[in-house]
Amino acid sequence: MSVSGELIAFFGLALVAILGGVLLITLTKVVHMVIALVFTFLSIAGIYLLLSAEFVAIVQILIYSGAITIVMLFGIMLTKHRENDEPAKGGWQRFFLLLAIAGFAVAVYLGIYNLDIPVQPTALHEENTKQIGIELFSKYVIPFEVMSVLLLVALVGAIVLAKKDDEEGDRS
Amino acid sequence: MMENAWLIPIFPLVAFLVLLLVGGRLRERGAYIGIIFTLASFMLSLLTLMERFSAPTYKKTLEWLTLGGTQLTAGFEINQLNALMLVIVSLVSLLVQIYSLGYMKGEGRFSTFYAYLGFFTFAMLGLVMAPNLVQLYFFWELVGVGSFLLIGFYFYKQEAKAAAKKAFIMTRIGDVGLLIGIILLFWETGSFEYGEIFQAVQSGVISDGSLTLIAILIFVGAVGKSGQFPLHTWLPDAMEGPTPVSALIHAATMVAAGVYLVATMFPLFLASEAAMQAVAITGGFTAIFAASIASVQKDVKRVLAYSTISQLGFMMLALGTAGYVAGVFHLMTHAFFKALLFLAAGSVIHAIHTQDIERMGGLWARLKWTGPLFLVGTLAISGFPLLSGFFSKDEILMAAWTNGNYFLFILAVITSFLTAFYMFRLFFMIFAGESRRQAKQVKESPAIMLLPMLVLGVLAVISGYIQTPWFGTFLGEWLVEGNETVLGAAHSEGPAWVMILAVSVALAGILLAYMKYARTKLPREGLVKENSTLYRVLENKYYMDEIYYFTIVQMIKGISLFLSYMERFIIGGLISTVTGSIEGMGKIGSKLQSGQVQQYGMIAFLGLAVLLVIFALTGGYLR
Amino acid sequence: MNAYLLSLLVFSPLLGILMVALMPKNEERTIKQFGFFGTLPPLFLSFFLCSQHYSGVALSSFNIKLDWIRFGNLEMYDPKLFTVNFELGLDGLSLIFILLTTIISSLAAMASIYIKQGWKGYYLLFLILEIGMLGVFTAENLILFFIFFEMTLIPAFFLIGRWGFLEREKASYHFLIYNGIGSAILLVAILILFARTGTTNIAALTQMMTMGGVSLFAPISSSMKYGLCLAFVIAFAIKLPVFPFHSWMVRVHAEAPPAIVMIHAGVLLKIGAYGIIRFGMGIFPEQYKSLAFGIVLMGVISFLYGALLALVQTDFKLVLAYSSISHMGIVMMGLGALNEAGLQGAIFQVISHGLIAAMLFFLVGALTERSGTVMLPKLGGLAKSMPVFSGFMLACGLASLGLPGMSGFISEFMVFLGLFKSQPVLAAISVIGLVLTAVYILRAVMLMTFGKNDSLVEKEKLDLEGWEFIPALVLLGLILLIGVFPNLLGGPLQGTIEAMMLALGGR
Amino acid sequence: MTGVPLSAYLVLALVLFCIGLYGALTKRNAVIVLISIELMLNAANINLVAFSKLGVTPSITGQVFSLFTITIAAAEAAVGLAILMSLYRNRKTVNVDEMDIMKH
Repeated sequence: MSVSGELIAFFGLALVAILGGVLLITLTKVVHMVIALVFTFLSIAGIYLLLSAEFVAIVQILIYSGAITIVMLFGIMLTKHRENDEPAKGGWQRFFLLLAIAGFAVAVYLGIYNLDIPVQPTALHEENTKQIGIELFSKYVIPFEVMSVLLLVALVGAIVLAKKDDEEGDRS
Repeated sequence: MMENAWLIPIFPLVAFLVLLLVGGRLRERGAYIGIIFTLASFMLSLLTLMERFSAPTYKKTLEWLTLGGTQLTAGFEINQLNALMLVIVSLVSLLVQIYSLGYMKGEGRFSTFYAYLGFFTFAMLGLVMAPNLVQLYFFWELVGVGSFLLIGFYFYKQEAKAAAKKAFIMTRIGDVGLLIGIILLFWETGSFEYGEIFQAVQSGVISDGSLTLIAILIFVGAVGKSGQFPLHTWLPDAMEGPTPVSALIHAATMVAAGVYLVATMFPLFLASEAAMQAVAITGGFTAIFAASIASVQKDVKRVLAYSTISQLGFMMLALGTAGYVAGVFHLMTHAFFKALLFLAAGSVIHAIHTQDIERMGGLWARLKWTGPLFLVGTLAISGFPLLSGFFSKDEILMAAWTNGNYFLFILAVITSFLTAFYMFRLFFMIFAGESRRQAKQVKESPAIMLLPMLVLGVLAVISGYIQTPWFGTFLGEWLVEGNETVLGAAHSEGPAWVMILAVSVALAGILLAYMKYARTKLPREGLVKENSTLYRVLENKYYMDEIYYFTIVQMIKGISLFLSYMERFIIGGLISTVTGSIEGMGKIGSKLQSGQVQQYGMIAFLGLAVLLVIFALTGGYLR
Repeated sequence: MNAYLLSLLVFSPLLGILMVALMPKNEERTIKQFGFFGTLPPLFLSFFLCSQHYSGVALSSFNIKLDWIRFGNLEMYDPKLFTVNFELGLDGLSLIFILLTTIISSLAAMASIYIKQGWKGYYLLFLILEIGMLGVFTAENLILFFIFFEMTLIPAFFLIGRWGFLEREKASYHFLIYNGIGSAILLVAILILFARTGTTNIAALTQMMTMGGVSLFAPISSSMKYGLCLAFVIAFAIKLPVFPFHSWMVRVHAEAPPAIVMIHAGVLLKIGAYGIIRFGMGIFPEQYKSLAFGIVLMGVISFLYGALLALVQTDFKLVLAYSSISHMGIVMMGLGALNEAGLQGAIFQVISHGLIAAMLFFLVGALTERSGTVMLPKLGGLAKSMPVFSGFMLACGLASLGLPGMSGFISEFMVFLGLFKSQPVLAAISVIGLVLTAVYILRAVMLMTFGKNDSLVEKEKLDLEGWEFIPALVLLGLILLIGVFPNLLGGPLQGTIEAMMLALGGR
Repeated sequence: MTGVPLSAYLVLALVLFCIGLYGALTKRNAVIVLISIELMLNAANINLVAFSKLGVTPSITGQVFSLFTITIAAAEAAVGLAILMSLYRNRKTVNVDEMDIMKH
């Protein structure tokens, strides 16, 4: 396999993404962890670009790197934390979990390894956003609407949950 | 008349039901209902018997129970033996009921008593008329219940309660044997009908072994009902019932049912040499065994009870030595004189309110009617010449002699000696000698009691004359008519000295008793010392009750207790182990519920991973 | 009309349920009346069915079949495949059991007058229980049978647990656990059959199994048939119950309210026998035949074991409980005899014991109401203070020990007749039980009624009175009727028995 | 055309998924747990998008679905954080180990 630009880009992005993940696990300060994950999200957006999904890549950057990360940072700031968050789980439990994850990874990898699908030329990159729009508002219009309801529910729910319980506060 | 013979048992049944329903209101008048219905049944039986003399056997059956391809029937049959038994049973029942009018005076549960008597009479008559073995067994057990009710009539007395229970259970043991016998016979012959069974037996379908087994099993039933050794112990205890009951049940009817059964099944027994031997030996042994006990008992009714056992043994002996006629003949005469003796004993007890013969004596002068009647009965049972017992006993001895069974013959002779001895011992102790109580209080029983005794007394004298070596053997000829080949000769011919021997033995017994108890020439303790081992053994009835108690009863109790402990500890423990372990598992499971979401997730994921790995390694279902 | 008669019968207690449910809960008298009247429609309907049968109407004309549940989409092979229909049916055997159910239910509803509290719930559950029982005996397929079977368990559980004596809760849990295990086994067997054959109709299954076990999908191997047959027999043996599985029933008898024990001993236990006949014997005749020895052995052990234990009990209810075990042993013996006499005897014994046990427990209820105890050492001499009661008690005891003229004799006689043909050795061993039965029944009854009366203070009105005569007389009358004219009961059974015998391969 | 093979994307997704899983199951801070879950969702999204281009029948559907997933993830993050805030107000902690009032 000759080294193409696409391959180099993929490896670079993958490396950054995995690195971000590993940092998430290993860093000790909570804020650092979230920041590390921003890199992962960004590089995943890059991966989407490689897969000719421009619109998804943009959404990824907007929602994950932007919205969710910020929300998480707010969450961290609004709560009190011990400076160093080290896992409290016992060694055995962690060992078993690692073993299980390794087993899971190997099992899935075996499945991936055997996968061999011939690459077909696609037209996904041509007017990607338009294609998505057409699909979304024709074929998937009902899920789309349901999704909007879901968002509304989540919005209302989040507000209700996070609202300060005045009466309870008064009583106590 | 014979078509209507089915009414004979129905009458007492109606009496029973009527008394049960309205008896409480009738009180003493209830007795008349019982007597009237029994009288009707007696008249009808008498007419039936008359008609049977000329007419052939009558049989009528209806379908009763369908069992696959087999139809079991119910119905009735009037043959010679049945007709005779019907008259004996209904007559004795009638007399006993009349007698009870006097004897039971003052008893609060008068109507209940007559209801029970009616039920018993119904069952016994039904038993006698049964044309097949199932029906016979049906009534056989009902007779047992009737006797159970009557023995336990004084339900508040502990002894009566125990006696009733014992009577029922001991006879039940015999009944079970009979039941097995009947069932096996059914599978061998395919029928419960007498006629078909006898045909099958004679055609030799059944192997010798099973024939003997069946005959012996049926005989076990007879042993239970007739109080033969070793199931005899209930009979003396049953004397706890009212005395008229003893006269009815333990003299004339129920105990005779066993003999009747063997007589009915006689062709079956004849076909098996071993079974006949068993019958004869059991009978002979019981006869002498019970007679020996009777010689030392002190309760008047117990003496009579053992005497009954002994006499029934005699009948069995007769049947076992092929003396069909002799057995049935003695059954009849015994019914009369033993009923007489019981009623007379009841009259004595009624007069002086004790049953202990050592506290009696000198009553001859006070009881002007009872005394002679008792004497008649005593003479008859002892085999005193020219009374009924003489002829029938003679017939039995003849039968034993002609059958060639000399050992049994000697046994029978000794028993007749003992019979004469203990009966006269009883007689003399009651009536002779000094009066041991204030004689003025002793009053003769009322006429209503004496009348039945009188009737029985007459019968005890004359009933022997229908079958004598001198005036013809009418009974025997009639009984075996049409069945000569099976039932044997109408009369057993034997050497004349047999009769002389029997008479002299009886007289010797009487004489000995006279010497010892009336004249007191011989010391009363002459033969057997009061406190010698033999005496004690006899007085305690060979310790049979104790032996049963300490072996069988205790064993069963032991097993039951053992099992109930097993139930409680082993099975109960097993169950609590199971429930306990399930509960424990639940507790462990609830410990796992730590509330740690991550732990749950980890465990769930572990499971998934294990599944996946296995899946990957084995290749899964699709490969 | 005929087609819906059976459904009407089964669900007719709903009328009573509705009436009771609409009553306010403290109207004791009215609730009791309505509860009793609720049992009357099924009673009259069953009488009507019976009269129809005797006037010559074929019982199968009452069968009903409605589409109900369909699994999968297999019409192309066979439209009947994997469907569960709502089908009720009737034959001689079920007719007899239905009569038993309706009669005993009505009498037990009458005897429930002794219930002291919670009448509304009691009668509601009671009537639901009756629906369940009627359904069990008419269900034509296994799934429906199972549903009705479970429908009997739950009301019975509450009835025992709420209205029983001191240790009622423990007893009801035992009841539930054992019966739950039984029905779990049953369910597994039913589902295996359904999955393998695609049908649960009893008639279809019977035909399929006896004609060589051909099915569309997976042929059932012979060892699997053995397993299924064994599962059915064990599931119902727990219900019956026989020796190793009996301990729950002892508790229930001792702790449940007497009116419920009337139902329980009178009808519920009989489902076990019915199930063995219908499913064990009916569907798997070949396999059943080879299990027969074990079944007889179980029966003999129960018969003797129950009798021996009844001998030493001091609580009259426990005597009756062990006596039930003993009598159910006779049923097993008859079922294992594999001939007409044995089978017919077993069915007779089921009916006869149903009546006798119901009557005995009715009397127990009446006595408990008066004396507050049925402990034998505390009783005695009842014949003096309660002569009529004692008379019934004695009659019933005698019926229970198999006195001729009563129903118990016919059944015992036939069972032993059958058993001596097929298993003479076991039969010979088991006859000891006949004597033991007499011993323990007389012991118990005489301890109560005979002897001196030093326990009960003589009150004015101790004896049975008024309505209490109705259950006692009806039951005693039926016991005597069957005992004297057994063909009344034997008649409707002939068809069923012949069919069974044919399947079992001759007599 | 020699592009990056499908399996490379899948392996990347697998690795990220495993990291997210590990984080979700071991971290004590509830915020990090939530973020780890987001990572897992992202890994799934990579698969969706990768199959939409390199699958057996390439189509835009995969991308559409990844959009749905992102929406759900966003909603989940919002609600999750709201719960966290509420919990924090009541118990003054965001430590997952201490959130065990539902045990037994």
